[in-house]
Amino acid sequence: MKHRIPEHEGENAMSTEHRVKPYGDTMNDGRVQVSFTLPVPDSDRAVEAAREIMLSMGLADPLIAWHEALDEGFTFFVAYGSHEKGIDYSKIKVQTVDVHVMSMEETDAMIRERFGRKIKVIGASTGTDAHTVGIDAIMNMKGYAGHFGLERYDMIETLNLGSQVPNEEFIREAIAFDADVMLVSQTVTQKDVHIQNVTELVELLEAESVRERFLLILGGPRVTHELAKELGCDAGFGLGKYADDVASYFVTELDKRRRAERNSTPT
Amino acid sequence: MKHRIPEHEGENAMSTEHRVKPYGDTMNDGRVQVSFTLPVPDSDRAVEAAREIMLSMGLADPLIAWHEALDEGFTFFVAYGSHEKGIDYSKIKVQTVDVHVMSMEETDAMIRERFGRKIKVIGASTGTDAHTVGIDAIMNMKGYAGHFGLERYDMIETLNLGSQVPNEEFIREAIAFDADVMLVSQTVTQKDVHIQNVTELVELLEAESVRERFLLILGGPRVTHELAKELGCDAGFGLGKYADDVASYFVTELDKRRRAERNSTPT
Amino acid sequence: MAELRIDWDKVAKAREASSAIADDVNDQLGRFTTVTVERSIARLFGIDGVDAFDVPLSNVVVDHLKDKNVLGEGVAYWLAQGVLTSGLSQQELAEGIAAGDIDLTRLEQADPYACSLWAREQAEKALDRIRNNKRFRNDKIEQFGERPSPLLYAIVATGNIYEDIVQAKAAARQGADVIAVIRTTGQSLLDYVPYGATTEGFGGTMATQENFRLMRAALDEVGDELGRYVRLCNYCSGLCMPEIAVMGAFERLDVMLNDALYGILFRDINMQRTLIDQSFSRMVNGAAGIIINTGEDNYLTTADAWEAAHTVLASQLINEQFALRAGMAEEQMGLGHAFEMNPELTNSFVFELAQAQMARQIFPKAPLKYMPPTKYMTGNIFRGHIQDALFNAVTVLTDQRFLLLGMMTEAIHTPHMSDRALAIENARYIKRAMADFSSEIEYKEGGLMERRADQVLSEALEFLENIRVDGLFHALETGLFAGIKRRSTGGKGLDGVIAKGERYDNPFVDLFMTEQRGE
Amino acid sequence: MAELRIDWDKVAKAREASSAIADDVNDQLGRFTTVTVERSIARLFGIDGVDAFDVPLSNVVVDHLKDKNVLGEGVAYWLAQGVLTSGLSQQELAEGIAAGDIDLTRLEQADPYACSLWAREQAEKALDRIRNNKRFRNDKIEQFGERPSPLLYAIVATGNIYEDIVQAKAAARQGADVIAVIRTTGQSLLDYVPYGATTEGFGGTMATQENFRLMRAALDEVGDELGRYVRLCNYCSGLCMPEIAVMGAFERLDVMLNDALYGILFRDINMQRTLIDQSFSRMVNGAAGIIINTGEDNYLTTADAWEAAHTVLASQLINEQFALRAGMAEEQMGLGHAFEMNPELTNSFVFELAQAQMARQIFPKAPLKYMPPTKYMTGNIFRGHIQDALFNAVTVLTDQRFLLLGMMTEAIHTPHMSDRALAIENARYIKRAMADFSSEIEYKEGGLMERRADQVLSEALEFLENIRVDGLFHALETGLFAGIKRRSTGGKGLDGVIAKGERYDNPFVDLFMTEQRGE
Ligand code: B12
Ligand code: B12
Ligand SMILES: Cc1ncc(COP(=O)(O)O)c(C=O)c1O
Ligand SMILES: Cc1ncc(COP(=O)(O)O)c(C=O)c1O
Repeated sequence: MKHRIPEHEGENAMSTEHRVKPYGDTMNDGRVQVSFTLPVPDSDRAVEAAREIMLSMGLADPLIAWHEALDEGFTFFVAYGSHEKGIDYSKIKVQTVDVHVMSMEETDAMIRERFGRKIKVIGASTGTDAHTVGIDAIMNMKGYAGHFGLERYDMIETLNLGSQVPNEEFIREAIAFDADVMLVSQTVTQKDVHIQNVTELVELLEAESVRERFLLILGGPRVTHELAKELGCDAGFGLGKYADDVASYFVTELDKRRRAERNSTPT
Repeated sequence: MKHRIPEHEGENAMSTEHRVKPYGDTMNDGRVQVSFTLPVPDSDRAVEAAREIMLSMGLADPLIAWHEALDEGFTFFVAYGSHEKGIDYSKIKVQTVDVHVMSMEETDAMIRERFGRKIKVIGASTGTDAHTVGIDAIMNMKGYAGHFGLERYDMIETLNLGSQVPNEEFIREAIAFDADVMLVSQTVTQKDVHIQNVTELVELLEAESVRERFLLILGGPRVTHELAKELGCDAGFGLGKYADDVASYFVTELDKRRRAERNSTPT
Repeated sequence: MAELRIDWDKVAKAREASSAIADDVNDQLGRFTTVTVERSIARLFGIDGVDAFDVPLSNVVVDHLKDKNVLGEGVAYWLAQGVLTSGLSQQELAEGIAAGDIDLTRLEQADPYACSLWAREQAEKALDRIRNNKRFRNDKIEQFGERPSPLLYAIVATGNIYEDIVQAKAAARQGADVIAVIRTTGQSLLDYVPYGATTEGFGGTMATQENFRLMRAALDEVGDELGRYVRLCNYCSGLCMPEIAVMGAFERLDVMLNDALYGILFRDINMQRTLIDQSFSRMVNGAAGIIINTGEDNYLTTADAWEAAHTVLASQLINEQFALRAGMAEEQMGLGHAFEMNPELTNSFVFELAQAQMARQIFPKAPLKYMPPTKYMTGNIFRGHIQDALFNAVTVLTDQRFLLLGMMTEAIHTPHMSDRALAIENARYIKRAMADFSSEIEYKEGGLMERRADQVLSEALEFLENIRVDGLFHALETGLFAGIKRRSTGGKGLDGVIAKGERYDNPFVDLFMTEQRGE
Repeated sequence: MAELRIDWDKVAKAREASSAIADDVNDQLGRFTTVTVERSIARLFGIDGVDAFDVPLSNVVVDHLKDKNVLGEGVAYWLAQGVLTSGLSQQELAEGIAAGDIDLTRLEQADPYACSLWAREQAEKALDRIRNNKRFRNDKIEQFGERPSPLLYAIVATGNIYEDIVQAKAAARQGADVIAVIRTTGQSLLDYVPYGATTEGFGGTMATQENFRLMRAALDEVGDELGRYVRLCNYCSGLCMPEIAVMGAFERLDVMLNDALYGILFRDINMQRTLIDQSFSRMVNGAAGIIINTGEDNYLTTADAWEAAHTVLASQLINEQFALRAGMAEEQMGLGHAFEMNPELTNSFVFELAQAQMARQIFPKAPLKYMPPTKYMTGNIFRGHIQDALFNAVTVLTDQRFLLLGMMTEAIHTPHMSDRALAIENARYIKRAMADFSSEIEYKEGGLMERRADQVLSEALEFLENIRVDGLFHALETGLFAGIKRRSTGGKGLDGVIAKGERYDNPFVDLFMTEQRGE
């Protein structure tokens, strides 16, 4: 059934419009499953309100498959509807860290060759965040999911400050360690605490005029490259990214900067 | 926390705008859970496409919590987002069968008093539909979920034709039985087969000029009163409706028609 | 596997009663054939295609003979006459009849003995074709290795064979072992089998030979890719039961829904018609190495699973006896049962486990088919997913052969691709997590479970002994199964039941019975 | 309930080692008190409120004494001096200190014996207040009847106490038996307890006495409506462990997270500090009839559940010994453990069952708290719901007391109202469906399950015997628990550890120890 799968499914943007709709059991049926709670009592009127919510999302033929009182004034719904408009897949552009991912050996070799010294990387789970598994996954010797951590790289020197590190302390330690790269991990995102946290870090770095001294890299389960850039970091890594991804990125980027600097230095 | 629950939660429409948003764990956070499949290969681009789908539904802060290949060219997503707009609850009007639901005894008494004869009800699961549990729930002696069926009513005479009854046959039998009420049950809705089926039934009734002779009532798990009216029936009953609901409706409605007729007959 | 103590005496008695019931039916119906049995013979003889009005040529031939009132001698006899007399092939004859050029009854000149030799020879060819399929299947299974129990059985039901194929391949890649193409509503009441690839069905897809072929090819392709043999299932049921068996034998289906009573009860097909049809269809399925799946689960969609559990067991025993009489090996009897108790019931899991375990032990060689919850599924897909998980747990604990995947959207729509993927994931997780659980436990002697199993068994025995007294027809007439009453001369298709004539000959009966014994 | 055969000899030896470990710690730390223990005493004496900078008056008093370098004699002594000498109430004294008007050390005139009599008398009053709460709870439970196991334990975590109340009441109505108000990130590292109702927290809500009171009132209200007593839980953990115990005793909390090692390992709180604090906090909890919940589940969020299972058991045994030394009854020791094995593991369910059953039998009287899967939960909420269902099944089969409800959205966000409702529904369904399952089965002698349990037990024994040799401090320094190394003089809060002076007096120790024995 190859011919029914949208063509041009490659990763590159393309010029002709190519609409993609959700798929239930037939191409372009647009079926989407939705569940939500409304703060109104369970009743015919609540069901109608749920239908309206579906319609307001552009979901045609809304079917309220289930409704149930969660409490006096709250009703839970399970619904299905059809996203008839779809989106233009040809227009989708992804902001990803665009770098060739190298093996540990390749990265070490590149550092040896291009820098002739160890790259220094400092990491922490900052603010009130006490989750360390993520930053450990990146930094610890044993790594995660079969990807060795940065500690195991011959040409990388690391310092992992652990969790709940205040931003001020993190910056102080980074300067003391003379780090090339700062790794920040953020897991708790409730009430956007991670955004506040990272914004504060960037502001502090700028206030102390040391922002340019470091590559600042953010990571965590809810982090995207796009978000990290928005917050003023150099790059962001989310779920499914490991030490090799981030090492490849920072070595390549540091090298780029090194060369740019050399070129701009008057000969 | 009564004050945080929207006021005017009664069933009556009201004049002032009153926006209601989905509720996750905080009033007006708008949180909605969504899942869908896109017919594109699992990739960063697919995830971005999923985000766009969320945004196109008016869901802010889309979070793609899960993505997984279902097959080469199909990716499944679980996502959360915020329906920030909400809907105006004061505008919600429900098309429901608006009738006082009576007990079996009350209904029987009303028939005795107003009609002085038994009401005749014929029912069937029509077309290719072989589901009988729904129509049986309404008609059979024992009823369903603690609500007795029409057979048990002293003043109702029933004829249940069972399932897979062709529309022609159903009409023929209704005329022969001299029914007051026709009950149609439709369960299979794939490819809108129930819509085709009921539309055909109404057209046939009209073609034979007998549409006005019967109260035509539609029922089934995916039936709403609104849909039934659209299709040209007099009323529609869905999940959670039982013999007492439908009996109360048709007795009240037949009585109304009887009186209207009497009034329009020249004295 | 942990086992229950069962009163084997009661089991033996229940089997005895069932045996008597089946004998009685076969005695009464042995004198008849049906239009679809005859059409199957035509199909086995290689008659294929449709006429200008899309009527299958097998129908054309059989209707022709029926119109002439000579169908009682059987299609085999008349085609032999035609071929031997005219020198045309049977296909050419059929086309001639369709065109109105040929009247078979006018060609009756050959010696009946020659006819039967010819028929036998043609039958051998058909058997060869079927054997090739069987061999191909066995080779593939040997090559890739047999799949462990439970086989994950996924349904596709888009109504469009091409869309079905997309879904089926995805399901296979996700881990499904068996793909069942659900049949469109209403096909079971057609007295012919539609022709060609189809794309419009409601709640399922037409069962046509071309659709079988397309899906078979797709599954072979994906099976080779995955290094396992993916089984294909369809519905050998309704007014064309034996014809579908033939189509399945020709297109190498592996599993067929096929029940002795289902059509009578749930499709109001005449009981004589169905009971004759099931017998021949099972000979075909048996010879083709196809596993049948019976439909006892259906009782529990209308009746209550607690109250009516014994009717499931009784029906399994009756199905077993009919299958045995059609020559079928126990290893091909995928008797059905279902997880349909009200989830509000205290100990529902414990009782389901008891019943499933009982079935497993009473039919130790049968590749039982266990059906997921449907009746108590609701629009609450999250709860539904858990109901399915408990069903999966019982399946794994009691070592059922076919695990029909429960869908969390059961009460909403025919499965979306993602519903199926999540269902497969559910089953695989439970299977892995509980891999050796049942060999880690023993069931308490005289506990709730054993008492429940014994209760069901005792009630089934009593039920069967009652049926034995007045016969199965009477039982069906008085509504003993699923509370549904059917008259023995009522229902659809009685006019397709034909008394056999003197020269009646069905060469496949002997052939397939022997073939099955040879297995 | 089906049981495993367990080598009770090993259990006895492991208990012996744990006992020696706890004795050794208590010997070393008996000479010290801490700032928060002293603040608890101030609170027990009725000191309440905050100063102009929102600093709690208990902190003001203790800091005052610490600044003067006389905290070693204890708050009880100094307040007695103040009251007896000045004639002011202790609250007035505290306010005076806050205002800078009073210097307690200048008031040292009363006879130490009179001081201790006064302190004793004040302590009795506090105990009366606590007893009233205990009585109220017992009466309610008697009135409504005790809830059957497992208690469904739901968390609320909105960050806003008022929103928490909405969620908590909804959860109670849906069937939750215990409501735990998750604490905001970071509060455990504050060396004071914030004051008043709060509406801003991240991942949880501030633990304040007013928040306790608000939630308690809400749960009493909904409990009366429902005809059952709804329990309230919070975190007696972090730098203010004993103060929170006092707040809980005053506001009638029923359950408190309280672990001897958690703060050391997971919050880098100094080990001496935490070990002193846990001792007094447990006396308070014990006297108040509060069930503690220990935090062994946390080990498995970083370490592997298969590899590190023995550290859970070892930690439970150590927690048990510390609790015993604080006078606590086994019936109040809600030792923790968790369902955290990789769902990809074959027989994960079987092994989880073995471990949970083992814990149940080794601590037969303890109301064990069983934690749901968290580590292997993903954004696939459908699969997550099934993981939680298997967890619920193990909980029911092994008769755990507290079933901490697993949320299908565990990997995504703190629970939505509907997540919790679905989780409760999941647990209730499994509980109903499997009600008597565990009394219907027996576990195989020498099977996978018994071998697994024995392996964990043996490893725990060896582990504890190793710790016994060099002491608990050394074990923590070398990273034996959760692979985390802590220096005995490192971490937060060491400066709050104070050597007791000659006249040091804590009148509550005797009182609470006696009260607990009286139970
Ligand atoms: C383990 C865990 C804990 C452990 C943490 C132990 C420890 N030492 O880390 C304990 C039990 C202590 C804990 C406590 C809490 N937790 Co917690 N916890 C989890 C849990 C179960 C798993 C997280 C995890 O380890 N994932 C595995 C790692 C490998 O994944 P990861 O962090 O995403 O890292 C990967 C990538 O993101 C990336 N990455 C991560 N960081 C970085 C950094 C850089 C530079 C780069 C390049 C890449 C990178 O690389 C990694 C490998 O691919 C999750 C639920 C879940 N299943 O996800 C909840 C969860 C994260 N916790 C949560 C909460 C709320 C808490 C508490 C605040 C609850 C409370 N009030 O008590 C507390 C307090 C913690 C605090 N003050 O911050 C919430 C967060 C909700 C939200 N979105 O805001 C979650 C989602 C649970 C929930 N549903 O409520 N938790
Ligand atoms: C039982 C059942 C069967 C039984 C039916 C037995 C029988 N005698 O009815 C059997 C096994 C035969 C069956 C077969 C099929 N089924 Co079926 N079946 C179900 C099942 C499990 C339950 C339906 C039911 O009985 N509900 C209980 C009754 C009481 O509810 P109800 O019908 O909604 O009735 C209530 C109200 O709607 C209302 N009502 C109903 N009718 C009327 C009429 C009037 C006038 C009024 C006033 C009220 C009223 O009152 C009732 C009480 O409140 C559902 C799944 C599910 N859990 O819902 C699938 C389901 C309905 N079946 C389905 C399908 C596709 C089929 C098949 C077509 C599959 C196939 N291709 O083989 C076949 C063929 C049937 C055919 N030709 O139509 C689909 C329909 C999908 C869709 N939306 O199109 C479902 C949803 C399953 C699925 N997910 O695929 N099925
Ligand atoms: C044995 C059997 N045949 C057939 C069917 C399908 O029904 P239909 O008659 O609509 O093809 C079923 C349904 O589950 C069944 O169990
Ligand atoms: C014993 C114990 N205390 C406290 C907590 C909460 O952590 P925090 O220190 O952030 O309050 C936990 C977490 O699960 C715990 O198990």
